[in-house]
Amino acid sequence: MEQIIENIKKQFTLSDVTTAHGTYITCEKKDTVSLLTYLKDVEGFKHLVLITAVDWIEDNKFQLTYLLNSPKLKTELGVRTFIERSVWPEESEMQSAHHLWPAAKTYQRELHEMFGIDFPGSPEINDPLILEWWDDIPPYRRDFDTKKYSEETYYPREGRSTNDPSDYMKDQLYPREGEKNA
Amino acid sequence: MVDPIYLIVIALATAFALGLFRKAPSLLPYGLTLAALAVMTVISGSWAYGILSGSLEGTDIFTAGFTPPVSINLYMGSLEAVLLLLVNLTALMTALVLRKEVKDTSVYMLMLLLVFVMGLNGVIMTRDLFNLFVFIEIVSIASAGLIALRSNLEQLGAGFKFVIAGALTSGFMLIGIIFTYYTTGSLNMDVIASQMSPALAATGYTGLFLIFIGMIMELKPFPVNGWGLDTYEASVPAVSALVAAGTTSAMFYAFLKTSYMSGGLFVQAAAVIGGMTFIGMNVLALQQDKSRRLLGYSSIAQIGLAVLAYALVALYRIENGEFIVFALILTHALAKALLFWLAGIVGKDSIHDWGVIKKKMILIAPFAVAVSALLGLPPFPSFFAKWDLVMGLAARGGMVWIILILSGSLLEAVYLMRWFGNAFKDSFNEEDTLDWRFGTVLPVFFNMTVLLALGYLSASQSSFSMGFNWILLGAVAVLMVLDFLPGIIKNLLLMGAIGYYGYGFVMAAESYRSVFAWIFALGALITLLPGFGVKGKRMGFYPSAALMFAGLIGLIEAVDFMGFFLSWEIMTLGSYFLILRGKDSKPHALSYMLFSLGGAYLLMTGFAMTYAGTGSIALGALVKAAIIPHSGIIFALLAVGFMTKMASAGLHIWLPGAHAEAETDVSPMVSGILLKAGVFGLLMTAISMGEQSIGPVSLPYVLSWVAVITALVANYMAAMQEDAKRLLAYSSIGQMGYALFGISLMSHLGWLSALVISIVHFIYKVTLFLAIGSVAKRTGTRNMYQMGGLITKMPFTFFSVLICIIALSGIPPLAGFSGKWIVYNAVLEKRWMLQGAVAGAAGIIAFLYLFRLIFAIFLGQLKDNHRKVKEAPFFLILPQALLLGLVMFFSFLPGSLLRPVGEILEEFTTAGALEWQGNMAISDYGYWNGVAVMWVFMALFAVFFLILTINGRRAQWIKQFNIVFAAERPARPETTHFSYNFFAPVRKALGFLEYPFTTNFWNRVSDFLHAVAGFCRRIYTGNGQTYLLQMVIFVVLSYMLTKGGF
Amino acid sequence: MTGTIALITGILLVLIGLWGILTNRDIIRMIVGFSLFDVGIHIIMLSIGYVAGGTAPIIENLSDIGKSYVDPVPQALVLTAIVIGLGITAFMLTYAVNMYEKKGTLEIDKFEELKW
Amino acid sequence: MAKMNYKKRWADLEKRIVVSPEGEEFEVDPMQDYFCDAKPRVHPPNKIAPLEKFANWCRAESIYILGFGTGCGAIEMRPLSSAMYDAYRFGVNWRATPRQATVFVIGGYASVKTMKRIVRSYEQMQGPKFVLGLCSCTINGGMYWDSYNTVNRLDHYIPVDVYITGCMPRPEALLDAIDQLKKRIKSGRAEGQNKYAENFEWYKANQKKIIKNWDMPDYSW
Amino acid sequence: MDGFSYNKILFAALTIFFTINYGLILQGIIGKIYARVGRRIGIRLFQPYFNIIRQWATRSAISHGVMYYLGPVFRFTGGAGILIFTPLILDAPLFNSFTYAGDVVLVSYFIFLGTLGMALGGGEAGHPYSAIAVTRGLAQTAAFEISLMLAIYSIAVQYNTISITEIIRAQQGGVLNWTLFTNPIATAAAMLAFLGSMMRSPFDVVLAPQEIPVGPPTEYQSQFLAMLMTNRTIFPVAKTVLYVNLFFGGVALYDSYLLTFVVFFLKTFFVYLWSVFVGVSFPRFRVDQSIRFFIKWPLLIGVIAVVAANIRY
Repeated sequence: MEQIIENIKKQFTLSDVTTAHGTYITCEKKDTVSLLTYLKDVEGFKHLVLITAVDWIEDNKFQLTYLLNSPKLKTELGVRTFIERSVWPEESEMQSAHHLWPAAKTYQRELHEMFGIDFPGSPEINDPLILEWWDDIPPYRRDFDTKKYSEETYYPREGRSTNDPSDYMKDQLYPREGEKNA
Repeated sequence: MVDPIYLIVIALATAFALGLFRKAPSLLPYGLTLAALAVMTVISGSWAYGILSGSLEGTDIFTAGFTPPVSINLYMGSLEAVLLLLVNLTALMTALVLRKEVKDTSVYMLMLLLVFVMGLNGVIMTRDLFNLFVFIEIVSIASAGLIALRSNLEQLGAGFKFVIAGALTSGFMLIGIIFTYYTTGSLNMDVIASQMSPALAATGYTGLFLIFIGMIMELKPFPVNGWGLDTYEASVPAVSALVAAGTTSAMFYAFLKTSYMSGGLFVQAAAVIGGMTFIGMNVLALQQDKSRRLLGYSSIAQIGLAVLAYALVALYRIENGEFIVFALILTHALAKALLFWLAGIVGKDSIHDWGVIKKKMILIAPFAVAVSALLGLPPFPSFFAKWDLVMGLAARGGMVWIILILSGSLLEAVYLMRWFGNAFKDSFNEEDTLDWRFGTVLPVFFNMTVLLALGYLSASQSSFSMGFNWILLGAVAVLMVLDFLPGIIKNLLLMGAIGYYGYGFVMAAESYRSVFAWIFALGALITLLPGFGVKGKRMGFYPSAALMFAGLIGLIEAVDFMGFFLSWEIMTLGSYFLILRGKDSKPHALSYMLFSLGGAYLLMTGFAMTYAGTGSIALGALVKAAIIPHSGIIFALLAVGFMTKMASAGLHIWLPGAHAEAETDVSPMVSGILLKAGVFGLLMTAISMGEQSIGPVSLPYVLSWVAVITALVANYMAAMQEDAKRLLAYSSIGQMGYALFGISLMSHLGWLSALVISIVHFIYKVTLFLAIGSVAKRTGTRNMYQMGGLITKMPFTFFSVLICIIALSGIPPLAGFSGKWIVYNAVLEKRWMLQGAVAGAAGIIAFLYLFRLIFAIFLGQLKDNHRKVKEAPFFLILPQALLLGLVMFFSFLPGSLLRPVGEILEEFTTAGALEWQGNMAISDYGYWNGVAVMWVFMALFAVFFLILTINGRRAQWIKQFNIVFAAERPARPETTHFSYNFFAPVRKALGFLEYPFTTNFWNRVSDFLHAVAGFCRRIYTGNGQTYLLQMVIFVVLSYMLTKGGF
Repeated sequence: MTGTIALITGILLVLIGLWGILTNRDIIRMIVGFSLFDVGIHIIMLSIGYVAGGTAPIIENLSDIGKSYVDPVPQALVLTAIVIGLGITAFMLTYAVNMYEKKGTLEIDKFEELKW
Repeated sequence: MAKMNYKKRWADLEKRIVVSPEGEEFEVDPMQDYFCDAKPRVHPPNKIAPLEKFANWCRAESIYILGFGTGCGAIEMRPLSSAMYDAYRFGVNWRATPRQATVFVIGGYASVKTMKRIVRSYEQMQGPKFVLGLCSCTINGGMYWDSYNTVNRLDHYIPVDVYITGCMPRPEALLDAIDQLKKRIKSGRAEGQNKYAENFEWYKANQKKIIKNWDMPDYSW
Repeated sequence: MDGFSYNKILFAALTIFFTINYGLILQGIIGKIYARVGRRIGIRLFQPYFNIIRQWATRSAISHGVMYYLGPVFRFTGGAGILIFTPLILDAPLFNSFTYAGDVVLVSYFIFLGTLGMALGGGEAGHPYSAIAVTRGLAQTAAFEISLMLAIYSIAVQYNTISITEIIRAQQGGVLNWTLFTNPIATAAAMLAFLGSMMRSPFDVVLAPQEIPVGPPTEYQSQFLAMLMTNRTIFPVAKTVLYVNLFFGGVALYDSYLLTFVVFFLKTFFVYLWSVFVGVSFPRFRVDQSIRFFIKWPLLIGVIAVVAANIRY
């Protein structure tokens, strides 16, 4: 694995390499697809396990993670990249990787639907995948208030107390920052 | 009476007189020529009339006032007169046709024509050997000139080959003449014939042989006739017509004269050469697709047949030989001239381009007449000639020749019918034109009329009395003439005729004939009803239908083999034209015709053998035939012949396509009615001849297995079809398998079942074909998977299909069960349980296709584009309603059908006959009360329906997509209608049944014959020198073979 | 004897003529072969009618009756046959000329437009 | 801008122009032509009380469950047919088609997409029909109480006869619920079908509020 | 072989009523047996009664069309018809109401009326599953029917009759006179065919409860299904009775009515049990497999039976 990372570093600039819970490397947005191609064709990571995204609303970034698997080495490698987080209804953009793995099409459709990240050129990218006729902020963006939405839409029964999810999450995860803000 | 010598004088004088005109053509010389030919025609015509009517006698014409042997003499007798009339008429017509050529070329052509005709006249009349040679040379020079009329490369090459071949032939002949003169001291044929003795024949053998072979080579024997074919192909069609009709007839007559002169010395050789030519040319013609060359092949083959017929007549001393030979040669001349003129009108050489003939639909009629006449179909002279020949041969033990003649005829049918089919069905280029002028068209129709008239005349000339009712054919002729009327009027006329004639006919029919008489007459009326719904003239439909029904009626009325066979052929011909009318029916109509003809020829052979064995051609002779030697073979021949019509396994491949592709109201005719002709014939054979066997093999036993396998495989195939009409067609094969099984049981119950199945099959197959036909018409497709859900759109059609499939599958309350029940009892009586079980399995497989039929079309999902489909038109529903009424009547009172039919059969055998107690039929094994079953069914049905209705009266009526679809909803009717490859699991398990054994077998036969033709015809290299070499070798070989050494 | 010689000559000529027809591809040569073939036949015809020591079959006075004379019929036939042969040969030559004009060759195996 | 084509419809449900075999062009509207759009009717109980009571008794003793796993609770239904619990002895049976089932067990959370299918299946069931709400999710959303995509209370969309709490409830709880349902049926109170028909507009409005692409007829017969 | 009289209508109705009850109880017993094989307690004995009454008492109903409506009627008519055309108990007038209408051929063809009705009704529903199931059913029927037919031919030759009454009569007078013992080969062929006709495992892919829900009647509900269920109670009984009559000596009228019914019950039950026995023991065939099975062994046995009968009698 170290050897592979050395090899990668010869050609690509990696901003971060972490091996805490599996190996994750972070590359630049423009390099991502060529890095994936390199990993698939040269280093033998033939299998795309998944593509997922994290909404770093505070940094105004989306983090994309491509999880790859090499059947030969029996190991996994995560490729991370950060892209600009747009303000809805603007969509963020990322290069599509469907030409490397056909399965990427579905993940990209999901990301488009749930996060509003567009992958120009990916097949059927503009068609709804899971949600039918969704007309709000993409639900996995953290500025979407799911509780409010649920209350407005789904007739909650009385007798439950709740917190605003974004504040609640902020308090839980960034207590000091929250104090500062407060 | 004008002296026949003037025939020659006029021609010669006019020819010389034409020399006075300028080379540039004008109307005057043409008119002069026409006038001369017309005068010659009148002279020969008056002689012919005079001699045939008995007012004149044959006369000798002596030149220069001397008698033979000193002078040359001509003879004018009946045969000469007729042939002269033929030649001169053909020449006159040809001159008419050549009107345009006259403008293009010079006056010399007219001179050549006249000289040519003069030569032909001379050839026919002369009795002097050397004079014959001179006339032959004149003919050959004149025709060589005519051949190269347009002086293009092809004509020049062909003409040169013709000239050198002719020169060689005449050289041989000349040597022969001089040798003969040396041995006999005379040149007069009559004198030589009178002197002829074995001793003289031995000494003068070489001379006589050379004359014989020379004459034979003039007739272009196989395989040394490449030059002849080239001539036919290259020359102007009109000239080819004259050559084919005039030259060959004259030469053939000359051949007869010389053969007569030599006292029949070379009859056997002539038979061999004739037979070889007939078969050889017909085989080689299979690969030919140039129409004029094809006609050449056919001409030569026909002449071969004539030579063969002459030789056989002489060899076997067949009665009425003159009629046989001359009927053949006259038919050939008239038909062939007609076809060549037609080729001139059409102006296309490839037989695939003949579709343009449809620009003038009326031209189809002469074309059909000519082709039928060439094939020896009734009612043309060649039919009677062939019949007499075959009967005579059979009576005198010439079976081999019968096989040869009939197989040759079948081969001829292959290419002629293919050609006709192409012309009738192929599309054509709108820009193509026909040479449609008075001069070109008149001869064609003239010959057609003459052929028809001769056919009528020759019927009385045949040596067999004929029990055929000409009124029927008269009706056909009337309809043909009235073809310009609107279809509805013609339909009324035809129905009126059938109704009027049929009433007496049905009443007059006796015994089991009456059953079929009912089917045919009633069927005709009912299947003609839909015709009222068709707008327009429907040219050709009504004459064809009338022809078919005339044949069917004739079958019932026939009292002897000839009447039967003639009706059989007429029926075949009529149905062929009907089937050919279908949209894509070209190949299927062809295979129908070929199988029918093959079957008919088997019948003919069987009849001939019966005649040979019993000396009678009455249909009753079949009873006597049961005890003569070879009776087993007779039975087998007749059975296979009839089974071809019933489409039993192995002989069925024509049926699915033919029935499926036919028009909506033609399918019920050919399926519901026509097939019964085969049942009728076979039942007649079985009842008359009883159980027969060849060696240790019992024929009915073999038939029973063929029958049940037919039923099984056909039903299986029906279940695998996507095309609804094909499904019904296969179903017909299966049902005919049951009928065959019934007949093969050879017992009262077996025959009863066969008759009952025939009746009910007639009813429900007509209904089904009408119903499915109307669905196909409304939806514009025959593929079942493209239909579906039509029950709401065509409720009546659905109802009639429902009733019919219940009847067809034999489910009890309806009429179909009676057949099944009787078969069961008959099987037990005969103890053929294994066959019975296979038949039963076939019956259950029948459910498969019946369910598919009704489900895929009427149930399931209605398609988008069928949402506005209307119910079938009234005139398609009316016959269905009538027939359904009949089904219901027979279902409520099964005894009303079974009792009279059973009584009919008690005439032949009473063993195992049903006993009736009230409404209960009791057999040796079981019992059945159809009325009780019906009432029980109705009572139960009513009660349960009532219960359901009281209980479920609040039911919400919903639409087609309101189905439970795993919590989803269907997308489109197309994807929701389960119909394509419906019985996939069955196919997976029993797919081996689908292997096209039969189709492959017949395909291989066809491929083999075509390959042989393709290979063998390479002997016609096109090189004149090779042809000469072949001729020399042919002469030498023939000499060695006839003499047995040098 | 004379008759036999004539007969043999005639047969030989016929065979030579046939040989010539069958072995030469040139149309003109074939026609020449035909002429030989024809002449041979004519000689055969004459030889058939020849009577040894016979005179011409012309009866001028009664004394000629009873003399043996050659058969006049073959001679008459030969005259006709010669005429016809001439006609045919002329016809063939016409064809040859025409064919040469159209195709520019006289080889018989070049004229195979029509076959099969 | 957002490029998502959110309001995309299923092309097969759009109106379309077809050509008849005669060449005539006409429009086919699948929603009108292929689906029955009648409203449900109220089916009052039999006026003869003993008969109705007898019928209810039979209905209670013969429970045909629609074998349709809508959520994770469906897994709890399978053991019922095993030898351990053997629900057959209480007259319970499973049918694979709504047409022949009488009891609909909603097995847990119902997302919007599932809800659409639940409504459809429920409407396709015949007769007096009963609904069992299994798990907390059917009651108040359970652990999905604030989800953007899961309904919180089932009885706003279809009438429910018996709720079973728990996450997950054990098969015994389900058996007990069936027992409760039997009692309810026998007492003649389980008229969910008629309630649905009577309050059809209200139910439909609720359903349509969450199912935004309502591409089916109002009542799926 | 009597003619018609009006009390026969009553007899026929009673026959049907009796058979419905008997069929329901039989269903309960069979269900119980199935459960015990699976070590379950199983349904209550009277569960089929609840089911069928519940189904008849359904309040709402839908109809897909005329044929859909008439399908169950055809089906039930077919089932009831077989029942009253077949002698249930020899010489008992009550159970021989319309046996004078026909013989075994009539009965074996009348079966198809029900099949056709079901197929047409299911077909009009427009559901592809119905059609798929019907094709399977017809294909399988075509396969097993041939060996049944051979067996019937064999015993027809043996007894020289195809009248069911006569066949039963010929088997009276002791257990060893049963066709089972006099013609065991034919019985073997017929009993294999019986497996196919009962639509139980391994030949139950026609119904395929989960894959194509319950086969042809997948769209049936309410009273329509109720009618089909009623038919399903009498149809197996009718078929079983036919087999008992042909191969197991039928049921004669004993002096004691009780004994007669006990014999009737035992015979039909054990013949029925044969299919249950096979059904609980074997997994399912695909359709093509079952066709191949039927055209192999049962067919061979049937042919042997016919040939043997032909030689012997």
